Amino acid sequence: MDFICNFPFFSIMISMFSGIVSAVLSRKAAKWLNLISIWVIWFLSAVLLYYIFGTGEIIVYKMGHFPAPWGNEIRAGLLEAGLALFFCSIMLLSMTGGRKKLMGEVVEEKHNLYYILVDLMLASLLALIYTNDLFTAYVFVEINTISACGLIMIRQNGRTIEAAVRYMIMSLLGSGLLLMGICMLYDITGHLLMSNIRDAVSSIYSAGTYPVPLTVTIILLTCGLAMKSALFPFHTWVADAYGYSTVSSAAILSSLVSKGYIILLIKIIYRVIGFEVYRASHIIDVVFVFGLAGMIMGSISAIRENDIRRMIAYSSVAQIGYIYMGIGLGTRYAMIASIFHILSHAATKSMLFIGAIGLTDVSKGSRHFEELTGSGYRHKIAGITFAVGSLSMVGIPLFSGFISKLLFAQAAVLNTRKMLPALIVLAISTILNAIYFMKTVIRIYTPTEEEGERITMKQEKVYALTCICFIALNIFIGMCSQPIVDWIGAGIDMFA
Amino acid sequence: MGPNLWANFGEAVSMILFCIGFANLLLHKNLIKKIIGLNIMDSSIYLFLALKGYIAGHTVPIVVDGVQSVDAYINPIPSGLVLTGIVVSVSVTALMLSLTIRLYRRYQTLDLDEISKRLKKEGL
Amino acid sequence: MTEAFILIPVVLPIVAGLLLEFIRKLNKKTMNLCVVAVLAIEAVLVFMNMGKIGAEVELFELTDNLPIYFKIDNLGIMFAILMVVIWLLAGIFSFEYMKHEDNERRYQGFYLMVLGVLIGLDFAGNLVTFYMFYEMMTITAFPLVIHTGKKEATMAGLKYLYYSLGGAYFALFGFYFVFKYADSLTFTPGGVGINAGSHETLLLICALFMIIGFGVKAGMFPLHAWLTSAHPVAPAPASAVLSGIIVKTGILGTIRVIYYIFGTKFIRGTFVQTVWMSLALLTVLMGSTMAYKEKLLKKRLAYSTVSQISYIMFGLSLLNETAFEGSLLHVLMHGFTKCGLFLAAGAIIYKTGKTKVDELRGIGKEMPIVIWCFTILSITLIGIPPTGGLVSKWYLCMGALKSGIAVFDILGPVILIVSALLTAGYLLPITIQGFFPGDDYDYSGLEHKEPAKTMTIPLIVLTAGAIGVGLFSTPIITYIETILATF
Amino acid sequence: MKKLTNKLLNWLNAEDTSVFDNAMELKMQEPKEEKEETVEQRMRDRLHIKDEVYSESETKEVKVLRIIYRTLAIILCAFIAYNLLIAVSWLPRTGEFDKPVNNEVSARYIEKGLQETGAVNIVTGMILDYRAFDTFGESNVLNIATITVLILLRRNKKKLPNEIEEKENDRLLEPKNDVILQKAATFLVPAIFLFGIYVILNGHLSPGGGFSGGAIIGAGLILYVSAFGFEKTEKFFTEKTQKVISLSALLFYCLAKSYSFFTGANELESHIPLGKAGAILSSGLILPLNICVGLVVAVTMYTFYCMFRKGEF
Repeated sequence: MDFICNFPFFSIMISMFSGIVSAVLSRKAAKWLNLISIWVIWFLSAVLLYYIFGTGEIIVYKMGHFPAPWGNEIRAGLLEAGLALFFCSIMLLSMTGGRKKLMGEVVEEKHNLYYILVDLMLASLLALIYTNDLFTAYVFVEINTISACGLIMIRQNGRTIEAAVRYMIMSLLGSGLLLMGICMLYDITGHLLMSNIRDAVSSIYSAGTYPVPLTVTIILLTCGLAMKSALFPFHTWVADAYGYSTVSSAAILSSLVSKGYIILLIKIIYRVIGFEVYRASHIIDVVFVFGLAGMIMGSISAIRENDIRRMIAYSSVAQIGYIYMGIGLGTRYAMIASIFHILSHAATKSMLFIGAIGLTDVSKGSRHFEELTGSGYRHKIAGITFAVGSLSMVGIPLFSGFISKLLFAQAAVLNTRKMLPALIVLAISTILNAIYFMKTVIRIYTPTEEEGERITMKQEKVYALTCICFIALNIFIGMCSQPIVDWIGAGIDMFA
Repeated sequence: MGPNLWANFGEAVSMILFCIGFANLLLHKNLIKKIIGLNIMDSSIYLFLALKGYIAGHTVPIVVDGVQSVDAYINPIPSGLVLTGIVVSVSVTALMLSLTIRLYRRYQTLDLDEISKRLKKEGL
Repeated sequence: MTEAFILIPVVLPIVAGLLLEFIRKLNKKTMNLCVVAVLAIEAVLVFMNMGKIGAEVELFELTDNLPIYFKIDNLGIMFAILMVVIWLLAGIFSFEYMKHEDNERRYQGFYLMVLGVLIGLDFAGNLVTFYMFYEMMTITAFPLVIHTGKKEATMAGLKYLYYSLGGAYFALFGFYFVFKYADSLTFTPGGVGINAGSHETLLLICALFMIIGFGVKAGMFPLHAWLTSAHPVAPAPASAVLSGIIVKTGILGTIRVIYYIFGTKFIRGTFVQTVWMSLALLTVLMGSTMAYKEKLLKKRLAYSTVSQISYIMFGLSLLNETAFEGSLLHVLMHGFTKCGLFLAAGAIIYKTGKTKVDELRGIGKEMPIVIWCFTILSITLIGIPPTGGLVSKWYLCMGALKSGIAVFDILGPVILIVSALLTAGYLLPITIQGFFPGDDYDYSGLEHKEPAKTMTIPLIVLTAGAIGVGLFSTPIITYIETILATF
Repeated sequence: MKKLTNKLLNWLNAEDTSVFDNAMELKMQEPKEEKEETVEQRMRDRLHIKDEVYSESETKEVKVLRIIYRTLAIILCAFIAYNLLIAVSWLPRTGEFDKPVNNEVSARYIEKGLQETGAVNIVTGMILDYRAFDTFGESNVLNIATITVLILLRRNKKKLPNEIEEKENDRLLEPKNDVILQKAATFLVPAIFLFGIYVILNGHLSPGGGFSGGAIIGAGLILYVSAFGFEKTEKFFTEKTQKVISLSALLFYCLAKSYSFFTGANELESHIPLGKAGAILSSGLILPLNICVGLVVAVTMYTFYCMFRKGEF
């Protein structure tokens, strides 16, 4: 076994290690440790991705001395490695972009705790991506939930704490359902490792034993994860949580945390239940319907908002709806589209949050549209960032959003049964997106009389650099989408 | 209804408990009661798991005088899972309680709706 | 690799515009010189590309079998030439005019960018590329609309943006289906093969959607409202190119979709054609009546654009050669005329600040050159012989009569003539009022208000062009026939 | 004798309670003073919220909405319960041996567990050796929960006035040298500690293990602090202690487990003797890991208590 095969394990352990150590470090040291560990993990994942491209086979890594059904296992294919790489990049950019705000909004002596939360968040995301064991996945889902709650309420005003409570309630319901589903699955298959469960499931599915518990299990797992990832009816906490927490948290939460759960769901669909079995159960249609509902309702509530960050939060509800719609279409192509949208939305949404914070900085710290008027001139780079993000969300070609919409549409066209609703809702929600994002962009570029403070790129070098990286990333995803799509397809084939 | 409802009455009870917890979470406005509901849910799942491991007539999985055969001991895996689950629910409960304490210190109430009304009034 | 050179006209203005955006402390003279230089080079390049018909270049693939792909064909070249010429003239005009607007640098930068995007639009070789540049044009033209930054300008800009994006999504919606059922998305004269199978109706609906979607840009009923509010608020040169050129991109899109993707056979005789024709005619009539009622000069011109563009739409919808020739001829003719009219209006506003039609009494005594140009241009637009308007309208009517479609072959010409009369009704009074203000007009208050050379010369050139299109229509028609020959 | 009976009678008629004078352990505590304006302020906005809330909630549609919501919620729960019951009714029968769960996995745990992990207690062997990754994650859950609680409840070093006031009245509510509690604690706490340590150390031999033992020790600490107050505990348990203990324990855990994972995955020989089954010093890493887990749990429990109680150690 090559040494590189240890890299997934290393990356999980490094982030956990830094999370544990940061508890006794000073603010600066914790910050640097966090930065370095993310960079190292980024590097490891890149090498790993390259390696797997080279060999083209899955890395199965047993944790401990005992082989598969007894011991614990992690597993890295193309998709996993790539996702790890991508998540690291987004995490890095969000942290750098929001650091200045963090200084202001979090109590001095609790900064290292913040970095602990971020490290453990990254660790749990990596574990969710890599693990091959359902119960381990559950444990790390819990870590993810708690650290997400911490990220929400680290900036302590009433709003965030209330939002944290709502978030916790919703996502604990989700974990309850998830755990119940895992237990039932364990009871009818007798395994906890994903691969073994899949074999057992396919055998009992063909044998026709336990049809009812299997269906109920699928429902429980799906509902649990949908609840945790803020699918439409369960999205009440989103606006407050993303709208009032400190900006790095908002970026990380909206672009990574919910995506982690969706990744887990996709893993469950492919590696635990098996795609065919999952499609045969009609839960997939329910997912589809809720996805459509989310696409519309999220945009509508975003239009009603007049607070820029809450608006972005609601728009991410709509985007989550897109992803579930893609899952609900239930074809391989649609799944590719969903995963692509996970990437493009992660890139775009964090970018929007970072841009928005720059705009609010130059508008007397207020986030209401009246004050935002003309802020695009007062803070050039932030304005450009936000504009590019909006264009990508609206689906202008050259940006990432267009490609994902295109993929969704093609996938929808290929699925004759769900074609019309999917396409119509896609069109409607795209137009709704256009309405509220364009409204905002025009607002921030409407010249005003009164002179607010101006911020130039020289004053905030790091911030400007982050914004440029975001724009570059977005345009990269938008223009070189073909290799990405191929990669996702290969990764999905490795999954099965 | 399937054939094993009576044989699995333990599981049935745990399921009913689960839904009671769920209802608690949905119906009560008081945060403490919500947290209690959460704990009921978790405990019901542990009951379910424990029953899954149980095999009639077998003893706890601790090797006594060298007997190591499958038909002596119950299935150890669910016990381990229950252990993990309990720890997780402890941590989560602590977190929820501390959130509640903060909210109470700030708003002198445990009613979530009241708190959100108050927040709207603050317009924060 | 030499093929790649056809992209220079696309890249050059965009780069120049971006540079202009980011280079601060550039005094106006040098800036204007740069702009003129870029525009001139651009014109030369485009004319050079005339030699390169059939040259093609593929940049990269968006997703599999969705390449970004450029190909020069006669149609594209024709539009491109029209665009660069008018762009050059309006650009020269704008130097003087923009003096009484602020941040010219932004204006000129975006002005150049839009040109580059438009050229890309003309050279686009397949639907994806076309759509991409179409959206980019919407975005880049937006700053021109809201340039003044006033409240109503912003509102009009919003309207413009929503309508355009909405139309683009209409087009996109059809695009998805075409992507599934068509063999390829590359523009092939006479249409790519569409194997509809059982989904005939579905695809027809898509075709209709795409027509309506592109019709939005062309100000076709029912989605025309943005045009009459967006064009007047822009600075005069901007509204000249908006109304002379950018509306034409909708026409280009429709031609590309119907004649190069679906193919005329697929549409002919279906409900799509009927709906299309009736919408076009409706727009013609409505546009001219509204213009007749309108009091604001620029708004009146905008309404007249609505009706004139729908002449072209009607010609296209007839789906036969004669009408097609008429349409393309009208594209050229209207491009010159409307641009000239708007520039004249701009000159009037710039010198006198009068925006209402009835304030313009005696204006002809004050700025004779401008008003003479205005008069000639209006005559052309109405179509009084020997001007270009007559030729194009003649072809349109011939096409209509030839088409032999029940009702429309009579109704069409009638409506065209009625609307021509209306055109006379809403344009000529300005001239008459201008030159013969009546006896009660005191000639004492008159002073000479002729604008600067940089404003008059483009006007004169445009007028000459408008007449030229009429006089030398034969070579143009032969050129158009080469386009038709490829079908 | 007569005196005593009188006293008894008096006591029965509750006329004279002098018998029990100076016999009550709990001293009367002076009521906690609060500054007038703060009390008024609190009362005022409390009332304010109340009428604000109920004036709104008395409106008709809100009532209707609430009723609809409640009915929907109940229906939802009933529906879920029904489905779950159906699912249960199809599950394999409880307590029987031939079920999917009793497969080769549990068989190997039971039959080879002693040899492979050296732990007599199969469950401990399972969670700390076969499936150690879960357990590691689990102790991290505890760690991160502590972090979040600290974020929420730990006071800032520079005290704001109202916090000082809160702290004072927290001191005030503490039992002042409550004799029963102290007497009980003096001999209970050591016993509890001993028992906890025993449970931890025998985690691999008998029921118990790190988590249960740690919980016991934590309970002992809490009993101690509630008996003798924070002045006593601050002598030996401060924020620093908590940090150091949990850090070192988790760090050891992390490194040890990484070592064994690494060796296991790369098919290397992990030179950790399993020892003789049944002895205290046996079963390789399980004993130290148990100790680490125990420390972490104990510290965490105590930290939770302190934070809830007064926001510092």
